[in-house]
Amino acid sequence: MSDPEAQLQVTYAEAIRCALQDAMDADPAIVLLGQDIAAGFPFGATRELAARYGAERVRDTPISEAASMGCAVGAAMTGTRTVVEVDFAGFLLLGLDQLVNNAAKLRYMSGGQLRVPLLVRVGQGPLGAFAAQHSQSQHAWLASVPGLALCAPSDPQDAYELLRWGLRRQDPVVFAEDMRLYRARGELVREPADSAAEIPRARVVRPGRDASAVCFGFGRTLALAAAQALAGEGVELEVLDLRLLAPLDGEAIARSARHTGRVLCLGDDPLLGGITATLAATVHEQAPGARVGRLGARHWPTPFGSAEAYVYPSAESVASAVRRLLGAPGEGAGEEIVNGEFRMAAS
Amino acid sequence: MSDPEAQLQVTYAEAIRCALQDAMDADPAIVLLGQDIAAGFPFGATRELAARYGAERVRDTPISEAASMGCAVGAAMTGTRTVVEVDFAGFLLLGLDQLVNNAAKLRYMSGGQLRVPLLVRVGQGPLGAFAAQHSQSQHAWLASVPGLALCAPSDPQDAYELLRWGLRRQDPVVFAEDMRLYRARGELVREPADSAAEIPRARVVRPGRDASAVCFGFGRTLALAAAQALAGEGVELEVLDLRLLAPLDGEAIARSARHTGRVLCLGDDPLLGGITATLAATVHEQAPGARVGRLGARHWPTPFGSAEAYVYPSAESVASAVRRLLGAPGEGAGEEIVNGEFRMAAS
Amino acid sequence: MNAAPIGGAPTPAELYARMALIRDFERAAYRAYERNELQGTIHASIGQEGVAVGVVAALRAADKLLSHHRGHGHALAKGVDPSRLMAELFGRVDGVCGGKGGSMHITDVGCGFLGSLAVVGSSIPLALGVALSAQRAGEETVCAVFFGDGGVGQGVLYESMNLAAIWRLPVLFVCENNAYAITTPAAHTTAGPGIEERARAFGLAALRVDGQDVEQVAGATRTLAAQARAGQPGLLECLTYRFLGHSRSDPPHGRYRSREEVERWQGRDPLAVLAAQAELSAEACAQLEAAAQARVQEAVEFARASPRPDLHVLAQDVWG
Amino acid sequence: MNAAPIGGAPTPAELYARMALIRDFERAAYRAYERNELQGTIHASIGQEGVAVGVVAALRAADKLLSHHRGHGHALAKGVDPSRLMAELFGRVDGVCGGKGGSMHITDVGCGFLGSLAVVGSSIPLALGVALSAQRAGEETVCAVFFGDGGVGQGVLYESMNLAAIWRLPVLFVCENNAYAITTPAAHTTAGPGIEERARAFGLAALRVDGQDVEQVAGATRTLAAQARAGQPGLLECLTYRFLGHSRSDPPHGRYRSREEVERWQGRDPLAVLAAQAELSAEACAQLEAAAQARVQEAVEFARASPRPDLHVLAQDVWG
Ligand SMILES: Cc1ncc(C[n+]2csc(CCOP(=O)(O)OP(=O)(O)O)c2C)c(N)n1
Ligand SMILES: Cc1ncc(C[n+]2csc(CCOP(=O)(O)OP(=O)(O)O)c2C)c(N)n1
Ligand SMILES: [Mg+2]
Ligand SMILES: [Mg+2]
Repeated sequence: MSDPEAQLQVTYAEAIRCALQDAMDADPAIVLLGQDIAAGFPFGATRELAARYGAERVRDTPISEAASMGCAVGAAMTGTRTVVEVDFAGFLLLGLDQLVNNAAKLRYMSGGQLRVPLLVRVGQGPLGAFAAQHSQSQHAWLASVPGLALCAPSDPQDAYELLRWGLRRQDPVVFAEDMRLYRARGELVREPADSAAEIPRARVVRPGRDASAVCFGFGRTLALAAAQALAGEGVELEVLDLRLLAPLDGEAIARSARHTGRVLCLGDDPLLGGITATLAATVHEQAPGARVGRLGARHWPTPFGSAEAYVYPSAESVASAVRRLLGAPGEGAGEEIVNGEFRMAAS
Repeated sequence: MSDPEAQLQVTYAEAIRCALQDAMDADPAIVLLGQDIAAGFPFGATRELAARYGAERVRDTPISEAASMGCAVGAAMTGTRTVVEVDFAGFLLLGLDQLVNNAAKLRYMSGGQLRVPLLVRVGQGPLGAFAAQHSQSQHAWLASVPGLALCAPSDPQDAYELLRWGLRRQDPVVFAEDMRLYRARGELVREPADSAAEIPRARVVRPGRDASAVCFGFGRTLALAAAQALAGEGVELEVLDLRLLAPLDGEAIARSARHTGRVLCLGDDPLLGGITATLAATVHEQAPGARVGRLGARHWPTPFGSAEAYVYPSAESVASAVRRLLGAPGEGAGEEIVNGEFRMAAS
Repeated sequence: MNAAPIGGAPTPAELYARMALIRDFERAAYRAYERNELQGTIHASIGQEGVAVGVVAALRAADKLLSHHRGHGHALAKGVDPSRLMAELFGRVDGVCGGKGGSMHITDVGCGFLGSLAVVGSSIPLALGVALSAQRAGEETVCAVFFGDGGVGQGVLYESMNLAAIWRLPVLFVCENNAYAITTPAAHTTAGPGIEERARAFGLAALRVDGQDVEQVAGATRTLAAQARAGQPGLLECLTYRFLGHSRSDPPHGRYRSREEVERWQGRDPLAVLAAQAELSAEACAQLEAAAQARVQEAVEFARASPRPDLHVLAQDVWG
Repeated sequence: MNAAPIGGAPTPAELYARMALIRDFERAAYRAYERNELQGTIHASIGQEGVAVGVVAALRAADKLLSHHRGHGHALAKGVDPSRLMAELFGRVDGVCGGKGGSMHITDVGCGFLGSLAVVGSSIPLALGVALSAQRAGEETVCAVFFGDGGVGQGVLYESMNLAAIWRLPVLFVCENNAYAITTPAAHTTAGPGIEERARAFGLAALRVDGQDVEQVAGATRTLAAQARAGQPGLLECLTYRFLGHSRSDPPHGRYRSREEVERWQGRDPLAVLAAQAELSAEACAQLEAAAQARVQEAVEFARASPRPDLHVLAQDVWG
């Protein structure tokens, strides 16, 4: 694509905007719904799109999450490919009946007559001192809903590619944007609109031989930082970026697990009921004998202020967790993990 | 308690009614909210309570799940212990913002000033040909919410005891009623109102040496039926009834796993993101070396009619899963599992 | 209240025939239920046929419909094939949804019946999107969505009225007020001057009609549908009554309604009301009823003969 | 519109002092924010002080309050200690919530400020339950809940109005209509004759007042609170304006409001309006403002001096 912006340093939020723009140029059936999206508030992911496509395609809604989501479902099932923006995970709950009971099930219940090409962009994780109602991750919740695909992009290029994929899919996609990444910068190559439609696979974003970090979203940033620190200690951490959580690329997880024999499953929801449990079970089932650890959120509502750092994993806690996985089986608790909660299966 | 009903055969629904009645007799601050609860529609769990306590304490609501749940939260935080009835899991989504963003978080966010003694009774699982919107299980979802306790009673006595416990707790409880059990009968001993308030522990409801079934709700019925069938083959299956999923009794799981070395984790939500993943991870983390299997729901919306039997585990599929766990590690796929989805970690 | 005759539209005999078809279809489904040929639950619309038939009679074939748990009548009125509808209730592979949806989840895209859904209020906002697609495509179609007096309790209804009004969407909200939500009288759960007045407060055009009078329903629908096509969405409240219990688990008359009340309403049977109004002879009516019964009998046999979906069919429509 | 004098209630000087306290508190918080002493975000209520102070002035000490994301003013008006409120904004352990709630989640049970919550509309139904507890206890207290014109988009508001009306709950719904939800004009998202009319359609008593006139707000509140105590819940719509941007991430005047519009409203500053109406001298006003500034300065120092909650405190209030 001979677009001037064809290759440049952009933020995650800008990459999302680029993907929306390229998709909207390619597909006039795409309509965006959300609050203050014409102004691009608060993260800029829709900035300038209203000027470019008009109020007919970039539609500011009232603060009516349920009706907006339901409207998007009805539009999607009648030929209007709809993108709904929900700024924070907590607000998604207001549209969840529409998403789970309708969008995810209509194709199945109608015996395939209805398809619902709806894509829901929703912020996940903490943003930095927004406290409990604005800080939560719902990855396991959403992945467990039959009928939904769940994307969890980890950098600008990944966000662009997954969003373009999601906007070619005929069934509903939840696009989980990690709020800690909105300002993260990276190269962006804008792909032609006619790219393949196969389900994107997980990617090894850093090869390693000693242990694997299975991650997604902001977890990739943490894992790469930890890998760098560990490299200084002679430890080669492989970083597997899942990209999608539903469907889950179990083969890629098993491949990396067999290669390193030590796997850290990294997530942002609590260990009880959270996505790290599914990742760990997948390793145990598909790569028997690997030693597996889970690092996720503390089982707390997110406190206000810098205290939120206790709840979610950090690069330090990822590195510590990997060291624990590398320790001799019998070995004591090892170094304490302050950011997030860690458990290990000392097989 | 010298109540004439002190010990008799009752259904699960009647046991719930007995617990509500004994709790309401003991605690005048308890109020019930729900649709058609005065008439006891549809499962009879509140039948006769309106006649006994009046419309002030047994309050029929409009079909307004969000406002009803919010009303219950506000009442609970100001001294009215509130019980909300939500007949089917699918409807809970309409009240989820209130349950997750408010009820579960208010104590924490207020620094302990507010307590929310709210108990939400919600039907889970399939009921028999009610199709996708009325048939789903949300155990992992609900267990993963910090601030909520999650009960999943398995028979009339258990329902009675857990409900009495939940109605003494100062924080929110989700009481997950397995709809397949409403008509199940069992003995009921009504305990005195002043019973202990400690968190109920898991129970070994059938001892065994060869394998363990870690289960809850209707899963206990399936596991006991499978245990009986397996006993005929000389296999002694231990059945551990978890009773609560949040908090989770990891010690009891580890104890049974160490004892038998073979563990089937049984649930009703999909293997991707579902509760069986957390149960399996718990076994791997706390009882290294055990062989672990997961039997949960197929990753489908629930089809209408008898076809729903393909989605959820049955006594047969539990027995088959246990046989697979007992097979030699190398051994091939073994017998096919039709009801539900099964995966095994052949450690 | 507008009771204009529906010139150009179906004749009284045709309206009677459609109501008779719904009546007999519901009866047959109930009987199949009692014979355990049907699983789960069903919600019959006997007594409310005038609403379904009246609304659809005033709409165009290209217009779209959405409905709720009590949707068989709406589907039949819109033209869903009775045999394939019955097969769906039976959970058979020749059902409109391949037997995967069942009584509470009926869809037949081919005839513009986009779906009946089981979560009260949940189908309402879908109408906005259906209307938005039509508006964008420059089509002149209206999307009508049926819900009950119980649906009036759901906040999403008001969010949806508001959105329809600000976006000038061609939506017709049809409140089928049969006075009860299961056992709960609407009067006990609905504050203020009424549903019609609520709709006006959200910028909709609104009318209240006698739902037992199919021609009155059709007339009011025509008025509101014309406004909706012009960008002024509306709400039609139809006062009606269900002659049977809420569902199989509710005794035919229920404990919450007096025999007098039920009998008073049965005296306002929409078929009888039309026959009297349009002076249809007893013979004519009997013939139309016999034709309906024959069609329904054929539907039941079709359903019985159809197999249940197999594992292969059931595994479809999830991924890929 | 009811502008009865508020005899027996706070004097104009007292009202002025309270508004001045809120004004300076918000300014100080903003400054602390710009110095990076505050984390996350804050929503200042500068320009809207008349609503918070007017409503609370007409309520009783035992009455309860609930609020939303823009709640500092409501908390201060209800009597929350400025030092402990500022410490909460600073995320310190001496904050009203131990530093765990922050600006958008303020609770001070001791003075009847039951909580400001961050999910738009979400605090509204809590008022029903608070009122239900009071009703059951035979107390005569009212629960007032503040929300914005944006909150009017949430269906739960209408569900809540309806429930309050059918259960005759002592609730006062206070819509603080500052004409914008972030960048979105209320006029673009609200269909029909208006919020006051919507409330009536749900069986509430309703009044609309000039929110820049604290005495008018107090008078209307007294009228509606009295009815609420008698079992007739009501809604008060206050027309007001925020003088600053929506939050830290929104420039002081925003791009979506014209300078003229902002300046026109700044000309209706609630402090100036009261001073003129009540003929408060410039000296008197200056003194009251100086006192407020001193109190706020003390609050900032208190907040700065307080430590952050440690791991032990943070782990509390989850289980047990
Ligand atoms: C959100 C939700 N809550 C509760 C139910 C259970 N339920 C099924 S039908 C019904 C009553 C509906 O009454 P109404 O809307 O008046 O329709 P009618 O049955 O009278 O035709 C209820 C409460 C549901 N299906 N969805
Ligand atoms: C359910 C929900 N959706 C969106 C948001 C994001 N948000 C925060 S404040 C706000 C605007 C609220 O406007 P209004 O109710 O008028 O209050 P104001 O900010 O004008 O005081 C929005 C959309 C939210 N907090 N909750
Ligand atoms: Mg009804
Ligand atoms: Mg506003």
